[in-house]
Amino acid sequence: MDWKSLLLNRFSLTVGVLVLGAGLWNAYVSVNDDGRISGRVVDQTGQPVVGATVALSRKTVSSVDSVAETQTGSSGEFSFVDHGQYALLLSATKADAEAPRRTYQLWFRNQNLVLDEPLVLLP
Amino acid sequence: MFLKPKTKRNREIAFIWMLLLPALMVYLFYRIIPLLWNFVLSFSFWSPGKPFEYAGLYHYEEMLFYDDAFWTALKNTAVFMLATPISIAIALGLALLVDQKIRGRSLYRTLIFLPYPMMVVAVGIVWRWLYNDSVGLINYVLRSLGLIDQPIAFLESYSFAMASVMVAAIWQIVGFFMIILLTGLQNIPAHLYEAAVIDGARAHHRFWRITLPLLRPSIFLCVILGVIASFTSFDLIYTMTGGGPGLATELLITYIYKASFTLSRFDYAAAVTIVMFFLFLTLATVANRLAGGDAGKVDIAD
Amino acid sequence: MSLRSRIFTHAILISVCFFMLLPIYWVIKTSVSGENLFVYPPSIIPADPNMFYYVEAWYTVDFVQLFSNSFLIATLVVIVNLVLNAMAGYALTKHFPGKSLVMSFLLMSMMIPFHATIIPAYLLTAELGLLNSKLGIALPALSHIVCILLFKSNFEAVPSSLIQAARLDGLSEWQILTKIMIPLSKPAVATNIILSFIWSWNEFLWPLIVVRSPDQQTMPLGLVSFLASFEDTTGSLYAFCVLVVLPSMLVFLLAQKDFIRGLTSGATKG
Amino acid sequence: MLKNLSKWTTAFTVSIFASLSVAQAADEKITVLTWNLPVYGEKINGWIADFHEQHPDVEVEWIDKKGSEWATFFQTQLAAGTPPDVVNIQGALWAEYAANEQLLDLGPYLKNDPDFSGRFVDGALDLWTTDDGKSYMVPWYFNRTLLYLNKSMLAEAGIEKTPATFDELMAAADKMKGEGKSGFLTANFDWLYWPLFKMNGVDILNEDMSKAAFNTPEALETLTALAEATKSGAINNISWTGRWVEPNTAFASRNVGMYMAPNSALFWAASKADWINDENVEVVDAPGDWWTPNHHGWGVSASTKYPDAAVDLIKIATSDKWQETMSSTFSILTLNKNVDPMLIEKFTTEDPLKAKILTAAGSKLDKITGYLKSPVEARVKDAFWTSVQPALLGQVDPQKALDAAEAKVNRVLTRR
Repeated sequence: MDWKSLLLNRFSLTVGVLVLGAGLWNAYVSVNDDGRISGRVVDQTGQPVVGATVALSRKTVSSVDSVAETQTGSSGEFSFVDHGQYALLLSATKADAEAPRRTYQLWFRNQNLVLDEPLVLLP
Repeated sequence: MFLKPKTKRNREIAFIWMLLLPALMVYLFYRIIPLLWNFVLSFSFWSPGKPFEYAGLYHYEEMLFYDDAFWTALKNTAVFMLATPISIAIALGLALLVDQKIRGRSLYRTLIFLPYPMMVVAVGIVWRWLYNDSVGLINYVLRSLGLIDQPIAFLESYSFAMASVMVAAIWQIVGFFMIILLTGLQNIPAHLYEAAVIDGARAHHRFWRITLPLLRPSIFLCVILGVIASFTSFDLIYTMTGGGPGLATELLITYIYKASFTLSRFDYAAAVTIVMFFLFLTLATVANRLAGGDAGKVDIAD
Repeated sequence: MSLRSRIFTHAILISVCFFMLLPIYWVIKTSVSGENLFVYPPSIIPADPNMFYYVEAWYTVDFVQLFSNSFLIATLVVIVNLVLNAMAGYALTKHFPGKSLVMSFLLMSMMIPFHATIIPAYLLTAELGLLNSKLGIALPALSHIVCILLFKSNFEAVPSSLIQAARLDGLSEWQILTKIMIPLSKPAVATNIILSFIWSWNEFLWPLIVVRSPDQQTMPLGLVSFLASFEDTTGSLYAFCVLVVLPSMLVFLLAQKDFIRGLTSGATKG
Repeated sequence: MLKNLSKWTTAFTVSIFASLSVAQAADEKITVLTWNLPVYGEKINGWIADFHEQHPDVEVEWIDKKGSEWATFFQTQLAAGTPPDVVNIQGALWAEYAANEQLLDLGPYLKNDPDFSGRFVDGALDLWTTDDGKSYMVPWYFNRTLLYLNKSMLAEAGIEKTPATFDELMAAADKMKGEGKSGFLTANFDWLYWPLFKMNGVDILNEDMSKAAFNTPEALETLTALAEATKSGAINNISWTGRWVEPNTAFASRNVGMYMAPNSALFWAASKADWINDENVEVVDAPGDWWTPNHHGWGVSASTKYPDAAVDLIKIATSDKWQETMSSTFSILTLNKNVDPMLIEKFTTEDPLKAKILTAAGSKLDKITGYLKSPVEARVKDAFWTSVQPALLGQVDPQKALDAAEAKVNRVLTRR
């Protein structure tokens, strides 16, 4: 058996493809796993809300644990770093207004996330 | 002149034992010694952390005269073992089909074998859910075909539980048997058939006179593997029904497990083990006789 | 073969394959859709399939640890099985005093249900100091009698003229085994690899007893602890089922050509 | 040749041993065994950290086993003489280990540390106290059966009054049955169905637990009524066949009028079905207020080398700090005086149904039934249930089933 057939048989090929895939995936993950979340909070009319409390929590088997909280800035923006989750819940409140809890599922732990749609506060 | 061949022969014998010993050690440690332990235990009173105490035939009497659960388990085991001949019959049919020169036969072989490598615990989880009465696929299909009005709780019903478990067991092993039998089929020399055709033998004659007798070793291998599989079916019963409802799917092996670990009657379980061992041994001896006497010849390539 | 019987054959085989694949399909479907308990009628094609159940399964258990434990154990089992079974199989092709005793010893061992011997087996393993170790998990599976018999018959099929010639060339018995017998018994080797891998990979009760610390857990134990946290109602359980089953499937699919062809070509050497 | 072979074999063996055997445990180590809580790892690591502050030199090993395999593991460890030092045991299983002198009497520790013994709700410790006054376990978390009513089904059937007797319960169940609907459902593992018998005055065993006491005319009536109701569909037959998922799912599907089950079962169902809330579900005690526990406690193995350290770990596990975490993680009662009221308080606004359920679960602690502090509890249960289950499902005549069960149970009680 020469090196060519040793290298090109289906066992080595399968293992090779798997290892390569895992390597690429891990490379991608290590670039994108700073755990940054950024988004905005707006009111019903679409105006940014300043000073709303945004809560980041996670769902466990039997309860919802809160992970972190932050306040929105001058243009309604907020961000979290290093959230450490692979599935998370975001909700926002200000006074009586509340944005319904939204679930985000991620591909890997601590994945960066930019919210496409702002959280909308409803009275 | 006289001594030399003798030492040579001795050396050869020593070499043979060297080759055998490692494997035999595994069986000694993990089969025979535990069996002896069970044997001693079956005549004692014992529970973890306690000293042995002589019990005479207490446990055997219990088993024979007082314990109907044992007899139910024995009967269920006999029923469950029918799964082996059923699977062999189905596998033989399939083997005959995929032995023909048809397009895609290797794909068929692969697909039919595919369930065998699956983990039994996972198989149990999946089948339990397929059988579910409210959302299970099987009930859904039967209901949409109009075969039944009311959903059937297969695994919770006295009439269906055993059959349902057997279907899952057969599903898993039939592909494996098929491959073994296929091997046997392909090793039957073609000239035997040719001669039979010339003699004017019909297809079913050829099957009964040539195929089946020559397949005997392969079939015997299936039987042995079937018996072993019916031991490992512990996992299947355990995850699918846990022996229930009532004792409807309680097998000897699950009963031994339950007596040991749920009821902490290790001594009694040991007695059941010993009885089960001798039953299977007898069964194997009989099967071996039927297969032609030399179990050592059993193999895939003969 | 006539067209009609050909169609008939295909029809049967296709329906059998359908039946074989249906449960497998169902697991995969659920693992990507998660629909399970409260959905009736069940949908045949997953609505809104996604891979997030796999993400959850991956993080709920230490998948890499479980996988590498199981894999190391299976590798050990396969290698030792090949060595021990080939050796024992070769020994059994020879005539020696006590052979029939050994044969009945082996056949008897096959009749002893392992589940009934857990406690003494455990105590023995404890004596050896191998509890909670991969070797301890592997030990009872280090040889399979069926595979010994398989090697025996494969070896017996090797033409004796070949062995005579080798002896004349001055090859020792050991060299005959390693250089002639084993290379000529590829089917037995392939079968042994597949069977011992599958059996080791799927073993459940023995690791459950022997393993204490989480870092020695194997895949089936992971599956059971998964069941403990989720019961059988979530997509991630089925996703984990797929992950658990995949490796042994992969091993089979890769080796199946050798396995099936290997098995079938056994006798042509006789 | 031989030499070669043996050399080769030795080398091989040595190398696999070296690479794969794990060095045996460190000198000072205690092992904790939990029951079915693989998800609680983070918190348990928290205890271990707290424990290390007191005992920096003692290592802690945590093991978790699924409920169905817990006993298998524990018994094997007992047989090998290496039981985990600190064990979490469900239900009445502890009685067997206590009778075999495999558990440590925690009495002296409780006596010496008023803070330890004083942190539990009154009567909580009695759950694990034997007749001779020994305390083998302390509470970790507590569940008990309650009756949950599906309000809309009750209203539909025109039932206004909560059933207060067995007959009313059966009558109500009968009224609610219908196409795909059933009136009553119970969880059945352990003795969870026993309140049904107890509300008719039936006991499992006599006072000194030496004989079966259940073969009475009342028991026959109860059993016959249950079997008939099961046949007619008034009682969902999952009651007698289901384990955990099945009955919970059945109630969650909103087709069951009344459900008798431990509170954790309802919370589990509620997590799967949104309709289960204060508006749609009422919670009451079963007729006669009888309930059966499904509770967990902590004990220490008698053979432990470090009893003091083991007890210290239990003190941490049952401390206010960690029981607060426990109760809020699983919405469960801990039988800790300070923690339980806080949990209920928290739920009063957040989830009124949970608050109501937990309040009910923590009350009437003396109305316990179906809880045998007997070393042969598991065997009695098995003997009774395997005979009676077929009768409930209409396979066997009820009187015959009771006779068979009585004979079997009495044999269990007299044999060694």
